[in-house]
Amino acid sequence: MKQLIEISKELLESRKAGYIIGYTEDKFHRTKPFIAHTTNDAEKLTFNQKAVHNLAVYLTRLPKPKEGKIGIVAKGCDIKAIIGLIQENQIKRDDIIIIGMNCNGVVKDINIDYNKENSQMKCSICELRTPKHANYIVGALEDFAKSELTKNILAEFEALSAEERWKFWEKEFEKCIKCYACRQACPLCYCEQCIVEKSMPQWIDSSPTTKGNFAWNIIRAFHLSGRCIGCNECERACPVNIPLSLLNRKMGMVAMKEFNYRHGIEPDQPTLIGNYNTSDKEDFIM
Amino acid sequence: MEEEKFEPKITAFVCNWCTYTGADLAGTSRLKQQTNARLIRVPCTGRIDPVFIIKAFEKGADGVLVSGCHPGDCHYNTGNFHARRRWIFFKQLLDFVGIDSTRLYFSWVSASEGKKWVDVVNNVINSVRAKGPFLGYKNLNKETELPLVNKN
Amino acid sequence: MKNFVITREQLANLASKLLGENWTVISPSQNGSKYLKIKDAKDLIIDSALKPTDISMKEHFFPKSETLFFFKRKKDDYELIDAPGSEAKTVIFGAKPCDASAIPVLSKVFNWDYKDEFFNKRVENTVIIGLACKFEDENCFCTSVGLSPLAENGSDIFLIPLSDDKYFMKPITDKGRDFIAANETFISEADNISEPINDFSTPQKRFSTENVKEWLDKNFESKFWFNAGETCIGCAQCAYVCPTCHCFDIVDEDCYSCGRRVKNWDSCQFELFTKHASGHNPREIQGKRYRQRVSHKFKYYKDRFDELLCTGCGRCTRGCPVSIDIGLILEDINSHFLETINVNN
Amino acid sequence: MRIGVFTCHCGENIGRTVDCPAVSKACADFPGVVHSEDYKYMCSDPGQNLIKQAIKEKNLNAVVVGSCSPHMHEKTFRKACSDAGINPFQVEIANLREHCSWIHDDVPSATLKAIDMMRMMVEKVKFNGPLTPIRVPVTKRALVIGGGISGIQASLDIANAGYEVILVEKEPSIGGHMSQLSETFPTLDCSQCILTPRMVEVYQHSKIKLMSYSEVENVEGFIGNFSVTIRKKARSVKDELCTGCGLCVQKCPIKKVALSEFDEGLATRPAMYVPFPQAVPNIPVIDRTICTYFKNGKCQMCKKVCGREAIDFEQQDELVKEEVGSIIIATGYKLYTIDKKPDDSPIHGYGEYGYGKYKDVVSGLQFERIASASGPTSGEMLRPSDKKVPKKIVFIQCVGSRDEAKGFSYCSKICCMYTAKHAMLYKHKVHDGEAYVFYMDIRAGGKMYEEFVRRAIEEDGVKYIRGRVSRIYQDDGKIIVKGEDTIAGVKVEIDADMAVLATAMMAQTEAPKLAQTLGVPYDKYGFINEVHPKLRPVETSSGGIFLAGACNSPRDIPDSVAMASAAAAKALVLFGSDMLEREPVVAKVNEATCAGCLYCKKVCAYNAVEAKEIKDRNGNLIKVVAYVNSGLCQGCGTCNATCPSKSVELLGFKDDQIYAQINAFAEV
Repeated sequence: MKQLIEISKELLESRKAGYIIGYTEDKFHRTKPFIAHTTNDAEKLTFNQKAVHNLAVYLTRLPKPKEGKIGIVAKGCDIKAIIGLIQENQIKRDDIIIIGMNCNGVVKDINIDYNKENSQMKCSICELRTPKHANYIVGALEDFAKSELTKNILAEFEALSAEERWKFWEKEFEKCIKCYACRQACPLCYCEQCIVEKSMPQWIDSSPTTKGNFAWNIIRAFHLSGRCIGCNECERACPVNIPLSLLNRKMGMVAMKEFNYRHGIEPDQPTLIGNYNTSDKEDFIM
Repeated sequence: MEEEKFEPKITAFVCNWCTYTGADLAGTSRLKQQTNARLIRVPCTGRIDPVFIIKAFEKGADGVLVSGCHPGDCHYNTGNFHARRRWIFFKQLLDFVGIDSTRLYFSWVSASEGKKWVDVVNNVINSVRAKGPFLGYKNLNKETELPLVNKN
Repeated sequence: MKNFVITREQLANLASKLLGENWTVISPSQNGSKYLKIKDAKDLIIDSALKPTDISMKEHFFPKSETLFFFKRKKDDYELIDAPGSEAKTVIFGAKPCDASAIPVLSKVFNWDYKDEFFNKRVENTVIIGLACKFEDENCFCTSVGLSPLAENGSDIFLIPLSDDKYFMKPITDKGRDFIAANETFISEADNISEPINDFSTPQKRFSTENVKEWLDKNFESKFWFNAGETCIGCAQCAYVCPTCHCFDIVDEDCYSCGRRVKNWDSCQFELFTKHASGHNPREIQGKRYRQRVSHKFKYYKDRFDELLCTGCGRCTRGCPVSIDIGLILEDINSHFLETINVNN
Repeated sequence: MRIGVFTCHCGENIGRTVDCPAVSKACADFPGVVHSEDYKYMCSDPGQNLIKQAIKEKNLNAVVVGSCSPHMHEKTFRKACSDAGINPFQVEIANLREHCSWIHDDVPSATLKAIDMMRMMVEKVKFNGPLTPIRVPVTKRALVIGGGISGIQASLDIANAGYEVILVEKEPSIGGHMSQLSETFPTLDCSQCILTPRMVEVYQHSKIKLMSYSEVENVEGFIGNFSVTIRKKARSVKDELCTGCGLCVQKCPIKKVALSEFDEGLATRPAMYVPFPQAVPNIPVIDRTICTYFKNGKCQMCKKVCGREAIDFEQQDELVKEEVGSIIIATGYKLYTIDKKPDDSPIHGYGEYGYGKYKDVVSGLQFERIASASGPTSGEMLRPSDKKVPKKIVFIQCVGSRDEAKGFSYCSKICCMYTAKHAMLYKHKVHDGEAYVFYMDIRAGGKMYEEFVRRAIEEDGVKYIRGRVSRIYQDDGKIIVKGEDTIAGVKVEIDADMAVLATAMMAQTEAPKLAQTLGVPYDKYGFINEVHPKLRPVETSSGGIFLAGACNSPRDIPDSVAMASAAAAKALVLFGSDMLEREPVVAKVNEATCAGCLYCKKVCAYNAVEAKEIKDRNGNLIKVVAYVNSGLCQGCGTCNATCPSKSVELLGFKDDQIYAQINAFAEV
């Protein structure tokens, strides 16, 4: 990680960057997000296969630096979130410095070391191991054990009857405790007032009842339609283990199938929602 | 309660310029239709937010109908194009979570299509009546409902 | 005083008997997610080495959502209707010391200026059978907050595993004694067996809560907080999984003709928690919210109720999506305090 | 909330199938309702008085009327209520007639539905809140784009009414296509003789600011308050100094290089030129692409001979800003490209007609120039190739019109008439000549039009052949026209001296770009759309922007002039009041909660949403939020539905209003 530290030091020393959003390791060898403000902090920066967190979430959460730009350490897949935020006027490309990391896959369960089983599915189909749109590219690409996509969970799930799907989600959503960890962990959930916090009118019941949970999870998935960049942080953050990525991946498929669109690929790409095509399908409209 | 024949409750969100006016035309032409639909007038289908539909189901709708101007006829030029794009996502999302999305209907009815409006409304009412009450959502309500004993 | 012994088998039998008598029987779930109402005694899990469930036991006394009352809309006013409280007799098997001990702590706040009848009713109707703990990971620090794997606080009955699937059964409260008396057929008396605590390692203390509190008393404005809370993304899972966090929000859910007033879990980690109608927010940054969390647990609650609002279960750390470790933060505070001492001398 | 509910029987219309007294009684029990009554005709004066009375006596602050469609009487009841002191937007209508009594037979169920409808409206009105109409000032100046006959007419009408007009023309002179015409149908009076006086009048009019050789660059703002940026192209001549003596034009040595646009390429013009003798303004332009000074710094002849030192080689394009309240689009048409398929256009051209290949195959406008006294042949009928008098001439109609495959599906409307005119003009000048016309149908609707065509056939002996021409080719100096007479059912072949193609009218190439700048819709051909083809033919969907002439669809002179006057009248209506009043049903942003994702901006069809910077008192940027310009907002609410945080809401259809309706619908 020498290179990462050197670059970060230089950026902080020259005040090109006010701070750098990166990863560090604590004394229990947990890899966790870390904000480096000083060159001493920079010494603590690291990157490894447990650097699963999508740090783009901090771009809209942290106060802007007094001086200099925001430096951010990012995997290729995380950069999609950064580009997405640019597409949605949340940040300007010129206000950030992206230190892109060549990525050799990250873990699913952060408490266990990386192995074939404990790896994110997105990694086995990753096209961005070498990041795009980065100011720097750090680290070396190495072969890594990919989890086999033995089965297409999405397809399997859709094979179920509507009845069975309803039962499935009823059971899952019943668990939801409305802690909103999914929202807070999501780099694209940057609203200053989430619709569930709007009480006049209360479109979505704030009570964690199954009904309110249905509304919350459906509308959240809808608001992320054509916007989710598939980092899976929502699912990882969920304390009651609701398989949220199923919903988001389904919406991602729709965006791909119907509109051949993926969010966060190019900064100047017109967003999916907010634009239209006169030939959008309407076979479902009477 | 169970004895009496089931009459579906239908909420219809319609745009002011095409469908609402088309429904007016159905009226002036005295075209008869069933009484189950309740219209909510909005300026444009572009104004219709999927949370309306979710909320309607929560509040006991057995079916929801959304209707507006034909593509290209939108009084506001593009409102219905943006709406249509949202619906493509929303309908498939409901399907995915197992909400019977066949209880959610979409149609284009212009100001001149009074007849079409009547047919659409009757179709929706008939097919929802055939499906029966939307138990899926109604059961969710039990959690938060006033215990029946004190209901009346 | 009398002591008792019960076998694993008898525990199961006891459970199924209670189920037969329409008791609500609760035990940690197979998948370790939460304390679950079981329908069948075979789902009963008694295991000292069990990792603390993802969510604490508190939801069975202080549910995530609870109707306070219903109301019916009249032409010019509302008619209020009491919500049916839970009368069910309840027993919880295999409660971790760090879960059981949270209940008396919570009772303090729920019986402070206002007596929360919902909470009290549930406590009154519930027999908590605690179980000595053999689990330890880097997130645990029960010993640092005055508890231990053998802490009996909050339990009505406490189980300590003996060899060959037997459990040393220790009545703690009168409720516990009555429960044992009512179910003695499953339990054999065991006079003067010495408590087999020897094979329980006690994790070493990581910090002194006295030091922590003293530091907190003086360092409200310390910039320490802004680093401590800097990477917190303000998801409140810590508060929601915590056995002692008890903030709640009260909302009215209105239908046209009737509605209800509901009490829902809430958390000081949300920006909205302290946001004024004016838009002003006294805790405008996450650091201040995180300070609130720590201070409430180790200072305010201590000041008001002479209790710590933490049982060292380590859930908040285990579940934190950005791995913020409250244990480490308390260690830091502790050492900061020691530094200041050294400076002073 | 003190709500009054009024149920109208509409005579028998509602009363027959809805038990109005029962409805009225049920409404009386709704929370918030303090007054409920029913009456035979609520819209009648006594009915309205009932409402006013109740408002005063019961001191109501909101009203729900169960009656006919809001499209019928919403305004009536709003007015009545505001007369009685209630904000007109605290009034809601339940459509008990069109949406209930008229479409149902069964009284009990219709009555239940009526009660539901009333309940939903009572709930809605609780959240309406008072709104005040938006008042915007009107800038009483007009911009007219295009200096053809339409633009000239519109400008004169508005100016003569006493209001300032800015007339923008992209060519060096106004006059447009009409100035190129020889005579005009059906009267055969000389086009320039009737046009040039108008052109001069424009030039001399104290209220008209003429900007020739200029183009509209950008348009901002909204009805009553447009701010327009106009590019004044560099003429290389100081117009304030030039007297139009024309010496520079005479002396310009570069005479034969450029083809004259005005003469449709049948003649040449100098590098320093005025399009035609009667040009207005009569100020020359230097064609910098061919002027030797601009090419290699030599010559400067014009500068030497100009006594007024008006020549300015350094002159640059200049951007002029103008504030106007109304805009009239009169950009006219251009001619269909006959010979080839223009890039990315749907038309395929008629290569087989040999246009561009054979000099003696000419377009309609080219023939106008040949026939024109001011034309290259000074009005003598001479064919371009060898300047001989054509003895046999063939006119072909519908070249590009009514032909989906090779041109446009629409009819260009004027070709039947101008072809008849061409044939006549030819016969009048070449008495022994033969004129043939190939046509599909004769479409001569219009005053004296049919008679005109008959005159061509009967008096001037023009031979009309019903059928299409398949091919034109040259054979020793002859133009051979192969076609078919579909009436006689025989193939025909004419060895003519000349062929004239009645080419279709099409939209100006830049029309779509201009339409986008103005934010008005246009059709697939590039013609700018009217709001309603019958009832609002000169208005665009953007308030304050009107249409005149062929920019909207093919039109002849009388139609264009009429339309221009109509558009002028629309603009004058606007100028009739100092303030504009608009319904306050517009979107409003909650800046406190807006996160500035600007999806609302993306979905707005009216460019009504802008990004707005919020700064602290030291001027540091706090955040960027959306801002809705209520002058531009038309109130569709698409932004409201798109906004994930509901930080922008449509007044009159706010979320809480709709929520209340949904909440109330499912009862009983």
